[in-house]
Amino acid sequence: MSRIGVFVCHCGTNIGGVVDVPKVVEAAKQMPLVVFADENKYTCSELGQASIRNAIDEHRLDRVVVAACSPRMHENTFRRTVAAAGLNPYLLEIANIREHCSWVHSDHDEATVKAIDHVQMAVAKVARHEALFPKTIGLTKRALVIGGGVTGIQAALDIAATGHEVVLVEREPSVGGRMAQLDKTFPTLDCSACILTPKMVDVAQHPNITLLSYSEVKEVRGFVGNFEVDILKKAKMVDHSKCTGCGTCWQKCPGKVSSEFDLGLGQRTAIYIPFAQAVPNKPVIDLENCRYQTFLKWDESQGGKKPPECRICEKICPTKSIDWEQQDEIVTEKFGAIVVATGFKTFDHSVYGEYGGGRYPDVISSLQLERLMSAAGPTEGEVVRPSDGAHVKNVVFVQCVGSRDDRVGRPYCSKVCCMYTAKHAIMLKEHDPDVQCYVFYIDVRAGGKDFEEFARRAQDESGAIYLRGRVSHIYQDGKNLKVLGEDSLIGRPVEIEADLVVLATGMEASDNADTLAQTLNISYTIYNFLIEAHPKLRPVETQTDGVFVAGSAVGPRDIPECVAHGSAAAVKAVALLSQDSLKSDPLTSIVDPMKCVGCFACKVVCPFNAIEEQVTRDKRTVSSINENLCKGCGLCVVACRPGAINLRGFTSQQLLSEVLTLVRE
Amino acid sequence: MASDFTQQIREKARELLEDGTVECVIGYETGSDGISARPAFIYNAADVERLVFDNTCTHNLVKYLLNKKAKSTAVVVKGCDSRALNLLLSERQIERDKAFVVGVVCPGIVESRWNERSEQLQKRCDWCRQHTPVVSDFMVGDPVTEQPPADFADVAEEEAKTAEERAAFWQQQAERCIRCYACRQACPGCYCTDCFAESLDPEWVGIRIAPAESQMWNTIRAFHLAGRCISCNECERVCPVNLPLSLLNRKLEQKVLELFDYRAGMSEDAPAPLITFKKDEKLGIAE
Amino acid sequence: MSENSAPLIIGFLCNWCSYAGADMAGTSRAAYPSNIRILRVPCSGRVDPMMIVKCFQEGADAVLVAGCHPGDCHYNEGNYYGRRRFALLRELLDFMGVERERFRVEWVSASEGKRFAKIVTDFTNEMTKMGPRKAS
Amino acid sequence: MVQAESSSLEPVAKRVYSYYPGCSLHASAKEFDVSAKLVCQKLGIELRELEDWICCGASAAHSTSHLLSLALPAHTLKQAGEKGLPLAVPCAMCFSRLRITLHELKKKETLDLVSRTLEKELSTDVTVESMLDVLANESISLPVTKPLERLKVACYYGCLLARPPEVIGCDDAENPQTMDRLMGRLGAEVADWGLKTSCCGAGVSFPRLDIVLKLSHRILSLARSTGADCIAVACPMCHANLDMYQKDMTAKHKEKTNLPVLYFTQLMGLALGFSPKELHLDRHLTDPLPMLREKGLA
Repeated sequence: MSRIGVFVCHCGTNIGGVVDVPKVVEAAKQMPLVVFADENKYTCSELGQASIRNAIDEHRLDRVVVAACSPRMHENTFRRTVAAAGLNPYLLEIANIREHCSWVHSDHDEATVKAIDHVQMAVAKVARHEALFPKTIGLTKRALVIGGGVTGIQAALDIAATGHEVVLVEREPSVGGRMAQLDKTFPTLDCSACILTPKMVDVAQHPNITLLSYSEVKEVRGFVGNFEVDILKKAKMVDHSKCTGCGTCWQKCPGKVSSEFDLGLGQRTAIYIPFAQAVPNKPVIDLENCRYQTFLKWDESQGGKKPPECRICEKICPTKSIDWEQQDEIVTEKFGAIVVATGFKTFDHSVYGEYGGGRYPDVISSLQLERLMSAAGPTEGEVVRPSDGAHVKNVVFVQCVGSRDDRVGRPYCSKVCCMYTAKHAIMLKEHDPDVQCYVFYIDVRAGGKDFEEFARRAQDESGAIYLRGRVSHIYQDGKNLKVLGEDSLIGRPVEIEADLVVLATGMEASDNADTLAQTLNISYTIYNFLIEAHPKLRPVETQTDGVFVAGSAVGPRDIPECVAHGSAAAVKAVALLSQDSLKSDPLTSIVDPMKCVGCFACKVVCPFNAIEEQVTRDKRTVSSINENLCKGCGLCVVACRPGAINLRGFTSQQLLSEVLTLVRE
Repeated sequence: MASDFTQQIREKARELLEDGTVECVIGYETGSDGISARPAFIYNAADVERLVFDNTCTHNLVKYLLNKKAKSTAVVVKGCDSRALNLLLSERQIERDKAFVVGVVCPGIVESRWNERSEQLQKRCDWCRQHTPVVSDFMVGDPVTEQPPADFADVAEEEAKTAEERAAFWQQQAERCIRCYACRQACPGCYCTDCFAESLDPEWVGIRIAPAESQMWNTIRAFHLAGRCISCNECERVCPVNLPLSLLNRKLEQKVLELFDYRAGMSEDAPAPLITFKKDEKLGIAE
Repeated sequence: MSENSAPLIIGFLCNWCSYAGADMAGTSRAAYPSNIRILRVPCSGRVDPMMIVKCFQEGADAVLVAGCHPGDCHYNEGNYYGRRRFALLRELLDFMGVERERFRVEWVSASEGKRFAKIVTDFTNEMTKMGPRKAS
Repeated sequence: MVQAESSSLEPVAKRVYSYYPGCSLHASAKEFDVSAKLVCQKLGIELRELEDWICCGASAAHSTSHLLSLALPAHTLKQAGEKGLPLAVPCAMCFSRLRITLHELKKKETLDLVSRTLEKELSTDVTVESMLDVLANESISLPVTKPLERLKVACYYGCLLARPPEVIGCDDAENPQTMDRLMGRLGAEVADWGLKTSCCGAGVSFPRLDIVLKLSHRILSLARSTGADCIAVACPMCHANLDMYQKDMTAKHKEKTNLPVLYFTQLMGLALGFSPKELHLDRHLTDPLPMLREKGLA
């Protein structure tokens, strides 16, 4: 038989001013299994807590009900109290007679009756509580960072600095991400590559970091501290253990294709590094465009001339690193924590028919302009028109292309475009004082350190003409483009003859961000941006313990924010990895394998993939709960018709007992 | 037609038993009253002549596949029965590769009982929209064009009453229920080894035979079949006190169709409506 | 119950949104009638239809289930499943004579204290007007 | 709906449309009416003019009374619905008003309101097609006798055949292809240009002629700069603006603007063997005949 003690709190006059506390105490004494009841002025005070501890001792209480404020306030306080007296902390129940009673009811009698009912419910529930014990689980003290942009680089370096091993997975042949494509950064006009490349090199050289470039995360199993991850290492066709990155192959390769890194403005070879400062500085072979592959795939029956065998790279490689036998390979690695930093891509402006729908070569995206401005870019920093290579004089910028526009399903602000456009206007003027820039904008959003000053500088010093309004139409008129728009501040249509139009394309989640999120069992928005556990207070954590998010994979962010979030995620990961073991919350579901019929409705509804299949000794396949993954929502309990699953702390028996105290008086 | 069906079933059964495809054929044979069919379990090819198919073949034989220890078994299914097969496949209660399904395009089943057979079609056959089995390995009869959606006149009639009248009606029914659980035993969707009705802790249904407890049983029985009931109406047929159980099942069937556009057992893959959801659906709940 | 005529309302509140919302009603002193008795559950998806039927079977006049707004569930999806179950359950209950008004589902966030108070007030008034359940 | 026929060799199962010419086609745009009818006849498309059609209200109704702007087309839609045939509408303005009305009547409250106003039971069970869509249907074979070779055409759709896209259902509101493909099938070279759906200024013809001149001149000169020999249109208003003011433009811009503007049906007619006379090609203010003669088409 249980021996339950009930402690009713006055909370000063917060409860006692409305609820007749002595009456509640008297009623509690009459309740089944209650052997002791008392009142306190402030139960949460040291005095009040001591009275609970003493009563547990004195009256050999094995369960405790505290009737006081919301359990959301002091449940943990009182768990510690009863634990200090030697009880299992889960043998406690709170009756909420403040927030749910004395604070919302003024009739003393009614409030007292309700308080008694709430105490009675808590007594009935606590009688069915069981002692629960958190499980201790081990952990792998390694971190996986997904995405090798500036965010992932920062996270990897910070984790590695604490002595933990890090694997950095990047799906492109080089780390660097979007930042590597930029020319300068706002508002300081630092050279992007100059500040990024040292970090890229640090990643490559750090003894604690393993860089897996040209690789992708395919499958994630396990749970916090104990993830098992399948990583696809795409075949590079080059043995990087032999290759010295001398560059002979990519200088001689005759297979020329449009460069992804230069966004179609330049060319690369079939065996390539994406850009000169790539890390690793060793090439991969793009099989689709490799001449030897074309030769191998050539089918005589289709006629035509047999292509040359090529294999030039193989012939000239001084270290014999070309390996035609290489295959895609899946490696499985164990990690304790995962940081997701998959970044963004830019909006595809071809859906905007009024801007030419991608048909005009001289209507380019801002990221393309970055490549044109970059000294390492396809034009070596000369800003010329893609159509005829002429130097530009009149440049029109259009803001909010794929941002703040419901029509294209992108109602959100991409946050960085106002600033990078200001940067472009300033830089173009610096390149050539004869350039005139026009900027069509909705609002100039310049919230940030030195941002407003920077945006003003574009207008005041660089003479960019800012026109508030949208562009309605762009069309090719001879060699130039005509830009029709509205200056909504004076309510007049505007017509500008431009030789280059730059569209400030917004930020979108990177390709397959949703698939990866599903693999990791973390949430994502309808725009495929990842969702943090709490937007204010847990900005780098997720609903899945041990998985952290950072950078622009979560939403539009600029470089300093990405770096800060990369570091933040690193700290959270390190805080996890520096523990010797983890404790799991015992308020999880539990399966009675005798009752389970193996319909696996529970498995279908579980949002956390916590239901596993287990074969019993009598060869039945039944559910079992992975308590490390279970978050205690109880969805499985309701899905289970035979009642084989129960939820600790909120068992069906407990809830039913509570209900029955109310209806069977 | 019936004799032709019988012949086809016998031939197939013989073939399956002789070539060892299955160990047992579950079909129908004529009962000892010489009139109505009853389930038959044929293990030897020599016995296939016992098998018949006629319009008294009411039982849903799929229920017999729930024996997980059985080896390969052939089973004769009508349209409605075949939906039970999908239900049980999706809930992993039977293994597809151990079941050989002899589908029969159902001619409609008549009311019959011991020594009595009317030509009156059963209620479920009026409602039926699936005469052709939805899953089969061998089909007896030619697939038919199914009728347009059934109306739910019986449900509507009940709904026309006031809440008070409805409460009184179900109260009366609960008073008659003897909780023999025949409805459960006949139902292909009721296969739990431990039923909530017999759980003592938590005691959902009190052990006394009292209207409130019977009401609890009948309500939850129906709800546990929400989106799973395949409308074979065997529960109502076997009820010894003739409780109108189909009303509850059909009320839910109607709602499931209306809210989720779902009919149970039509495919093995479509998740039952209560274990899936759509984020943006409007169900009249807190909107 | 203080009086026989006062309706008994049993409320199941999800821990993360609605229970916190009811707490917020308290902190902001948003008064409501005292008839409701509140059970804390982790998620509206934890509320078993069996439990609701049991409440009515045993004589409760009304049941309120409150959870996070769709999309805000602490467990991502719990209220979506709940929504489906409750939609069907309410139909079945109504069909069996428990008027649909007696079973209410609401989405109440942790910041909607005043709204929680209003919901309970309206619900209580409606139930008082309807009177106790007729059958059983 | 008349369904597209799969075979175009055999006598095509007759396509029959109700026909709504609209006011313009009985007056200033008579040549559009005449050429459309000739072409339809040639292609085996029967047009049955509604007996009791009335003005669509395009010129003024929608800027004065919203209800009136729906009630006028609704009267015509009602008749068309009773005929049970799809309604073919050449004039882009009429087409736009009819389509928009049909769209708005899909809202029950609007349908009820307009029904009450007209004291008629209205329904939205009627299909409205622009003459361009009727004739551009690629399942109709074109018996071209005089291909428009050597002719470069700038197809101009104007606003109303493109917008609003969700109501009109244009293939691409910024760069439509329907007329371009049709001209291509007639043997013409089509100009790729960027003002196909830009406004000609028709909405402000009377109060602000200066705007009309500016917008129309922009269209004409861009079309000219692409090397086009003429502009093909499908709207009487666009036609009027582009055709009528070329002399004024010449005066204003001190450079000769002389670019014939033809209805697409007239060009079709030429290719199908009708004479310039039959097609009323002599009714334009910017005379196309010298150019057509030079190309061997007249």
